[in-house]
Amino acid sequence: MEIQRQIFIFSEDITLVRELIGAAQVLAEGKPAILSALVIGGSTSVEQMQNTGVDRIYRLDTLPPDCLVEDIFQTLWGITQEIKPDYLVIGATTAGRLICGRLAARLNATALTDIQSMEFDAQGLLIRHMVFGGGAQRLERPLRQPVVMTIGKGQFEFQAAHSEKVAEVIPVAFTPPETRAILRERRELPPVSVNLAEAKRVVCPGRGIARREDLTMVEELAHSLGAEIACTRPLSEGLGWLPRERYIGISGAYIKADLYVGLGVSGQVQHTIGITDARVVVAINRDAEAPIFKQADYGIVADLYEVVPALIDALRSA
Amino acid sequence: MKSLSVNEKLALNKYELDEGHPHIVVHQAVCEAECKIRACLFVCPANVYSEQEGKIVADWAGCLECGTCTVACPPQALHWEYPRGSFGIIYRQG
Amino acid sequence: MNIVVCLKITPDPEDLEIGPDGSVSTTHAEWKTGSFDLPALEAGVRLAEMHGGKVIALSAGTSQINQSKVRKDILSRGAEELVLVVDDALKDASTAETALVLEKAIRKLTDVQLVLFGEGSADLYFQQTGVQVGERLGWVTLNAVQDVRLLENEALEVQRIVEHELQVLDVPLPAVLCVTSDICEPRLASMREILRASKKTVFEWSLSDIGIEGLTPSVEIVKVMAPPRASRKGEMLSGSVEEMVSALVNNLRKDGVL
Amino acid sequence: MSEEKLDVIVVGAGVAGCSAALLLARAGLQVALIERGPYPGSKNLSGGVLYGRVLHQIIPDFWEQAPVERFITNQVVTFLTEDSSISLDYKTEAFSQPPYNAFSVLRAKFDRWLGDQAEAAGALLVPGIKVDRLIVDGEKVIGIAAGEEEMFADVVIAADGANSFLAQQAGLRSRLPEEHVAVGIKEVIALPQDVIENRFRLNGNEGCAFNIVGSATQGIAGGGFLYTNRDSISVGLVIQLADLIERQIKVTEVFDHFLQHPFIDSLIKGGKMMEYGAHLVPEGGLRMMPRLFMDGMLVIGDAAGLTINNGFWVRGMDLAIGSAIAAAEAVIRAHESRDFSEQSLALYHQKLSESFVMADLQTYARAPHFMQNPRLFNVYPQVLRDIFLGIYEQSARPNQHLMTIARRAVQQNDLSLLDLLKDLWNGARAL
Repeated sequence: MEIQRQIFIFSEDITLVRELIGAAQVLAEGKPAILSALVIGGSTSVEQMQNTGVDRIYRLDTLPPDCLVEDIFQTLWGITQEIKPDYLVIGATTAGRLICGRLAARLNATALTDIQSMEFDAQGLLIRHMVFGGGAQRLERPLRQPVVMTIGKGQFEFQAAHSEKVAEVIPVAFTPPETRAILRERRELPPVSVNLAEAKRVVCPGRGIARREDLTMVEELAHSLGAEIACTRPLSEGLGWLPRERYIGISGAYIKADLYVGLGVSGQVQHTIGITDARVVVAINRDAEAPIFKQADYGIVADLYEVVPALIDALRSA
Repeated sequence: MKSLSVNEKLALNKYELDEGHPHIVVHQAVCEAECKIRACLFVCPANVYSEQEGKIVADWAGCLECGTCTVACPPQALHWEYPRGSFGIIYRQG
Repeated sequence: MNIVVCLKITPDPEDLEIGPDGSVSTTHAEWKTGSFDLPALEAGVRLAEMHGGKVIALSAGTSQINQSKVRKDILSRGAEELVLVVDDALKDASTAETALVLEKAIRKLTDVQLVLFGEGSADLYFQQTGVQVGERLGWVTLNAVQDVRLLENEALEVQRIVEHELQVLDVPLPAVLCVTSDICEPRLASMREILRASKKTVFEWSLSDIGIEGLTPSVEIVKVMAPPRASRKGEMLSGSVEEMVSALVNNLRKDGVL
Repeated sequence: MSEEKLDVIVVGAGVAGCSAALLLARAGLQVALIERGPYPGSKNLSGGVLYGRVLHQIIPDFWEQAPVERFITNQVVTFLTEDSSISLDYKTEAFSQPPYNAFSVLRAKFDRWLGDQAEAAGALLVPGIKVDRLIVDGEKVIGIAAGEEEMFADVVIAADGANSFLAQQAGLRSRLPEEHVAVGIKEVIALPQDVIENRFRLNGNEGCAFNIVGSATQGIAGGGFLYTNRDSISVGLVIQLADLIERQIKVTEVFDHFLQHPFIDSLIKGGKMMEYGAHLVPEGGLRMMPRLFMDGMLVIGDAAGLTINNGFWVRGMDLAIGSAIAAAEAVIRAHESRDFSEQSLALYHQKLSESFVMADLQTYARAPHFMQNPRLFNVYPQVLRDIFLGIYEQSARPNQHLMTIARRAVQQNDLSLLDLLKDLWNGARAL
């Protein structure tokens, strides 16, 4: 009887769990595999997990109030001793990264983080993820079993399970770690001001903008487009007139926006790496030679001080 | 060889930008009073200086720190100093 | 109380060169301490300045990390001593091997109560080594740490921001904390500190000095390449400014993004 | 640390500063070498030919460990017109063995190595610190200040380059006049090693150096240069500032025009631009030389205006090292006698005068003035062009005698015989 591949998934973020199942389906490679998951919470969360292709659901009711989700590590460790998983797939949240690291260290396993794609070849699993702040992509092969990995949002799709398999539900008790931090206070924070990674539309001024005061024109365009304002690395394209969280590119944000409009952006690789996933890229620049034009869907070689006001009017009258 | 615009040439250099600490300040009054030919607009290898509505603007972030403007401009027209230690242009070839 | 701050010395990502064939090279890159690690060093130094104790900077890597400019830079930012575990077997070491090496090095140091890491290395940013070292040491381990204070009872008060939640925790010592970059602004080395740096001690350890005979890599790096480029229409609009703008608006509407 | 006193503070880790710090550290003095860039060389830029025999005196066979690019065995002087180039191409095996005559260098790599030698000898290298001002007690310089930090020493050596704010602050020199400086613009262009060796007919680590006059600078006083490095080309212009200001042409456009001249473009074809830089070049020679010393302070290298350009070559780095040697001798003597007064440090000027540095400055004292003669940059290249065109052109009509060709070329370019004689005489005296 062929040994069934054991795959274990966990995330405290329920929306991410479905994508982890998608990743687990890739890891199963169509061969028979047992997919187990740990779920925190009552029957509703267990219900959500049924009929998703998961074979076994370990259920942990609740955590003591002064505990962190990271403290389920001890419980998770117990489960892994029982099922000896080949792959542990953890959601790439802050807690997930901590759990992944502790599990990998204790299992003396391979830790692979923020995986973007996976495939198998004759010798086994191959994974791809970003390095150098997004400046390059690395193809790697884990050499040690088990493999503990973190996967973030938007990398793997969940294919609805074809079979009506009902998962076996196994309740587990919470075993607190020997020494741990005591949670004294917990407060919800207002969401971060700008989240470029999620922005639908982005307007990005570059070196072509001569003065800080001209940013008002950029804000007006952004307003009429309902877009966020981003910018390029301070020197190569801009002047540091906007805060660091607004940088697109190496060690900055990566946008998946529908529309990116570059104003006077010359298009250096350290910046354009962050806009590869944008659906439509528009570049406006006086310099016909600017490299951005080779990476744009639509290019306008003109003075942005004429184009932007005209674009604002066109949008307002439309 | 494909010719690059000055901006593109500067973009290939390595800089450590000292955000919020400009090392060049233009004193417009002195420019208007004492300078007729606006030498800064054509002697600077990095095109740091440009003219907008009659005022001289300094895009100090791209400065190559050669100091030519301190010689070409009237004495008090510029407050020009080297960027703070470890900031500014970083030559890798030189 | 000795505080160990772990730093990774890597090629500067800004100096990355991408070849026409998509090949990636760091041969001309300047090696320097990771920009995410400097806030951790600063946080450790401020704790030591406030509560007494010594900061020991610790780094592991190939002989390329052992450059006088890099050593001086670290030692002029408040660290009293620098420990470098240097071995060419650490070339492209994965997080698992690096964590093993750092754990063994920390165990060789005496009276260490707190180990600090940055949020991630400048070249890989896998955010794994710190938490793995914490587990290997068996100490309380937290990441995304935003603020650290020492309380009277020799425990720490730590603040974390986890997704949209601010957490305040009491953390017993010894502990391993991975701090975020906005925990504090790294100091600029002063002339006095740079001069004192050249007088401070640097320990150079080999793997065998810390009881490691050999490393078995946990990951094989098959290929490094420029990320795939999205194919673009490259449609250059023409005509007057008004004509080009209206053409643009129509195209964007046709593409369903306006 | 800064409370106690150092023996010497050297400000600026260029070729002069590093050499001085190296010599003083070797003599056992406590010397700090303060550099505002993150590493020695990060703020320095030269055309890039080092005449190395003076450095050989203080670091024997330095080329065996120093990151030098190529040893120069081929020196070319080229006169450019819009459509022609006339070159005096000198290549010699005499320069292809140690002690090599000259090397092409890239300062960010070379100065960094030199800084390491100074540090290895015991100098305290302090990178990333900008010295803002001198600390002066009456007429005596007693230290330097960087921000609020102060550091005291018996002697401060200003090696802070052509702009030398320290020499100005100390009153040793006034503001640089336009006539005494040139603006240097340079690109380093990557080219594979074999392409360079084929294109410039070089084998092994041989290198060649072009000094280019004429329409390189569209008739503006100045000249171009092109030096071969190991796997890159240093190409640039040095343009007399006063003339540039008078002509009101954008220096970046003059430079682009120079790069697109067929002669230059053919040499850099297929290259990839790696770095674009600029630097001020002191060209006043003796006339611009500041007072070089005062109580507790010396000025060396570019800060002392030690550069010579005579059209055949441009020298700065070897003079800088020569000045560092003289300065070190003076400071070591002063340290022994514990007398750092102006009289004691005058030994620096005396040693400089006895050395090739002052001798060459005197020899070429007239060069700067001669090099400002506009005819050099527009008339003579054109005359040479017309002469050689006349010699080589065969249009199936009887050839003209060489003298006729020359006379017509001179007349066509309205060059008066008197001017020609005057220029020849001045040229002879200046060079």
